[in-house]
Amino acid sequence: MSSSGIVFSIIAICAILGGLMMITLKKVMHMTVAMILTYFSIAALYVLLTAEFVAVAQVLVYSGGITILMVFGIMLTYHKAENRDEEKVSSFRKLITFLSVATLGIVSYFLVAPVDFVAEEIFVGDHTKAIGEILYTNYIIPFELVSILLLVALIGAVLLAKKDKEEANE
Amino acid sequence: MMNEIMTSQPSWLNVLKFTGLGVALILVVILFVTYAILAERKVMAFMQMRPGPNRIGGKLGILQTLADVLKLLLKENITPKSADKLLFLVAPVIAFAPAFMVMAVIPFSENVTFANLNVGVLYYVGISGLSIIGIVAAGWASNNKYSLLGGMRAAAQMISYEIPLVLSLLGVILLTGSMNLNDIIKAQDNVWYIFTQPIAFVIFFIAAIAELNRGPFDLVEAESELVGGFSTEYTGFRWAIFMLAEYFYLFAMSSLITVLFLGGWQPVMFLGFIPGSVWFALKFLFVVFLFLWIRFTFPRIRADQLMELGWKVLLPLALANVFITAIIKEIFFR
Amino acid sequence: MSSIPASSFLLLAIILFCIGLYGALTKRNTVVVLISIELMLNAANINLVTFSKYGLTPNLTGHIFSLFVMAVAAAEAAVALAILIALYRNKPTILIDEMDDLKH
Amino acid sequence: MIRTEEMLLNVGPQHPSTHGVFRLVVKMDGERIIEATPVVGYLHRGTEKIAEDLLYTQIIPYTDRMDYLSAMTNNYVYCHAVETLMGLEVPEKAEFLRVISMELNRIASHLVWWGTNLLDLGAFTPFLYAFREREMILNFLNELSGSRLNYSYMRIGGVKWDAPPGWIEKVQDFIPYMRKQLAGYHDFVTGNEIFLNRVQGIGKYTAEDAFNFSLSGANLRCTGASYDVRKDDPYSIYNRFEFKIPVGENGDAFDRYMVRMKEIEESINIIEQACEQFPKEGSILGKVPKVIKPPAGETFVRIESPRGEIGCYIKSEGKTKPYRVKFRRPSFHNLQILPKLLVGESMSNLVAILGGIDIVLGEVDG
Repeated sequence: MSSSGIVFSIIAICAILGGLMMITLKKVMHMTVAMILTYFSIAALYVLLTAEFVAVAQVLVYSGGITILMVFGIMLTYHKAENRDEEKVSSFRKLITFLSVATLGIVSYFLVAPVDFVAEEIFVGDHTKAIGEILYTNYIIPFELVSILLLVALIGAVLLAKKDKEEANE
Repeated sequence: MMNEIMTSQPSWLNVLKFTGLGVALILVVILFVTYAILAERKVMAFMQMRPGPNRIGGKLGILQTLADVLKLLLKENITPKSADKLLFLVAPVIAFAPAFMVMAVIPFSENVTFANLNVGVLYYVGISGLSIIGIVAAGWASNNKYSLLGGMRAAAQMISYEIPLVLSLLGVILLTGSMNLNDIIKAQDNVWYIFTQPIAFVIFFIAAIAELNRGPFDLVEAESELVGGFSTEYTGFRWAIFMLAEYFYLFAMSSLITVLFLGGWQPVMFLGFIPGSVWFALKFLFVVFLFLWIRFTFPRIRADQLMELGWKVLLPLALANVFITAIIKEIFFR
Repeated sequence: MSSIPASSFLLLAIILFCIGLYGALTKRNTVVVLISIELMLNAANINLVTFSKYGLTPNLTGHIFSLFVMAVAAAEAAVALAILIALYRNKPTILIDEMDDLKH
Repeated sequence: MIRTEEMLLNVGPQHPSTHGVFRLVVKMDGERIIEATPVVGYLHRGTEKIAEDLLYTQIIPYTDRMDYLSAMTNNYVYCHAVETLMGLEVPEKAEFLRVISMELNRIASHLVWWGTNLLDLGAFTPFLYAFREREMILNFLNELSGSRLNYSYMRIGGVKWDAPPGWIEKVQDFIPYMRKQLAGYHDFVTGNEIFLNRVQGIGKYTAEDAFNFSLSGANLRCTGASYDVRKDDPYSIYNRFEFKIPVGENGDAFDRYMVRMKEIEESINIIEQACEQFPKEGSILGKVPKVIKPPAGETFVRIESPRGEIGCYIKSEGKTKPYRVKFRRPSFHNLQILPKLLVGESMSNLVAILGGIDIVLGEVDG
């Protein structure tokens, strides 16, 4: 096994471990911390796929995102018995869900297993620059649309979360 | 270096080589941290007209920090009874690990760069944001109300300051046309970015102080308000790890400012015969001194004012800076 | 580099996607459900990036699409959290199956 | 604002910013304070009760320990009360020494307040600057009374010691130095943008509120009400000196800060005049009987301490021990407005407001 193979195995194990911990742990805070492992492993995976910019963007977006989720987890569940939510989901439902998800996984495995493309050096040089150039030429319209989407989401989120008038008067 | 690891065959020699380099860097940084703490105390003492540490290691207190570290190592590691034990243990690690990871991309001289990433700047910003998770986790896991408030403040502060920080960098990146830190230094051959991007420098510096959680933005610890903030319940070496992370970031952030705005290892004109690493060290120490100076001069800002400053002043300024830089570059430097 | 087969990346993506799906279906805490959905999107991203290096016509489009996915995920999370706050104000719960009232 | 769970936070009795063992139970929603309840009494020593079982002269050291930052004024108010009760005449020289020492003490007290208040606001350095000047004043008072903090310098009918040779000259030399340093303080702190943001508009109340809560000292004068016992009900020899009563306008923490800073200036003016007029000759103790036994009756006197109007009530039944001693302790009264000020403020403002009120726990708890 080459060194990249070893690195891949470690990363994959970390990612899966984080995911499994996310499902099994009880407290929201623990889950979010477990997810850091997964998100970070995925970023490492991108580096392995020579997608440094995507990897860094992943870390940048999710380090902020996780922090926010943590804050929400604390704000909305602090002091409450967090494992209350586990009891109510019946183990039957869990089993059914697990079986169907597992089936999906196995089916897709057989779809994916024969895939055997060869990795090619898609671009020699500065990936980041190339991504920027493509974004501003071929994909300029989707790019602008995404920025509008983000702006709309921002405004919408602010409006939704804003204090109600009567509540402010209270 | 990154690609070297990827392509090289796995061998014990390689493992040794890379581990050795990592250990060497960590030793250099720890040496810096030891003396940064001493320097901080000495500078503070000088500004406050007192002698400062002067008992251990002669009149200058050269061994003071070592003694302090020894003391912290010998102290009991107390875990509060109602704390979340696992997260309480893990949080210092989450806070510390990124502090060391960011060192990898910083070019300390012409030849010494550990990873010549083409997204160096973004790498730094992204990774350093991870530390906040450790701080929030520590605040929550301590099960102390002051810690919790400190952790929440950390999250709010990070969100308000990350954005102006990144946006102020855009001006520099625009002028360089690269996010590679080595390229950024090379682009400052003639004139440093502090002169061509003064607004970006000011925004970056303010946001950097907030990012470092140092005075006047040390709301996360705010000992007069929140006792010790997120680290209230931490003792002994776990607390030391948090402090270590803080000073690692001081090192990294000062290096980054040196690289981005002060020309890194580029010499001042006519003085090219002095090696680049010396220039880097000089500029770097100046930036560290600035951080210390500001810390001892200003009172602490209030949490809501801090966010107001971040969102209402720094963010629009940073956006305007990007806009103006883009226009100027388009017109004059095409 | 080429020693890792493309299928191993895809397999990892499948596993993560399944974990995310399972979490989204069984968890009741809205914050956790959100995390699970993000995990599924991430799994899709792995595929996109993988195929931009492997495949018949490898190019940077995969990178670009994964960036778009991230932006959309961020927007989604922001709106979801805002809705969560709005709901929480009416009814102090973050359990997703207790939020089934159309009107408070 | 999301209605998250309210949090009950005990600020103190061990907290860096409560200036002693003061406890504040605050109910918080996030960082916003919904309700604040001060809990006092951790430092209660029963001074007034103890005084009932002591000879009149023995009570003086107990008054030092009340407001330990300005022991001179405490000494004075007690001695003044006994003197009024007995109708004693105090020699001029003693009065001059009393005024100089009290005003020096006022400056020292305000310097401690200045340093600690800024320490609360997160500025560490001013604290050490303030203590440099305070150290000099403490040295003066040490030379005068033999003690640095709990002076017990005043005696019924006069003072304990005469000024040592050259002492008045040393104090006179100190005056220009202190003026220079004060200007430096203003350069260093008062114009600082962050500082202004932290204190302007914080903890605001009107003169009416202040009167209703019976606030006094800088806490009252910051609202614009000009009331100072030294002017309005002159005691000792204050009517011989020219000084102004600084007042504020808005009644916020910044005005309290400015009023105190200006008071330091006025104290310097008083000391300057007192040193010039200082009589070279004369006794320092009036004609005091060997056994102090005030005639039956009661009296109440009040003076201006650094923290406000400090009063002393004594009821005598003609014995060697008082029947009842009661102090009106300004810190205790000033503290009463705190719960009203804190509602709706953040944790950061809590320390700014508490620091701005300038309480001394020894005095609050008696």
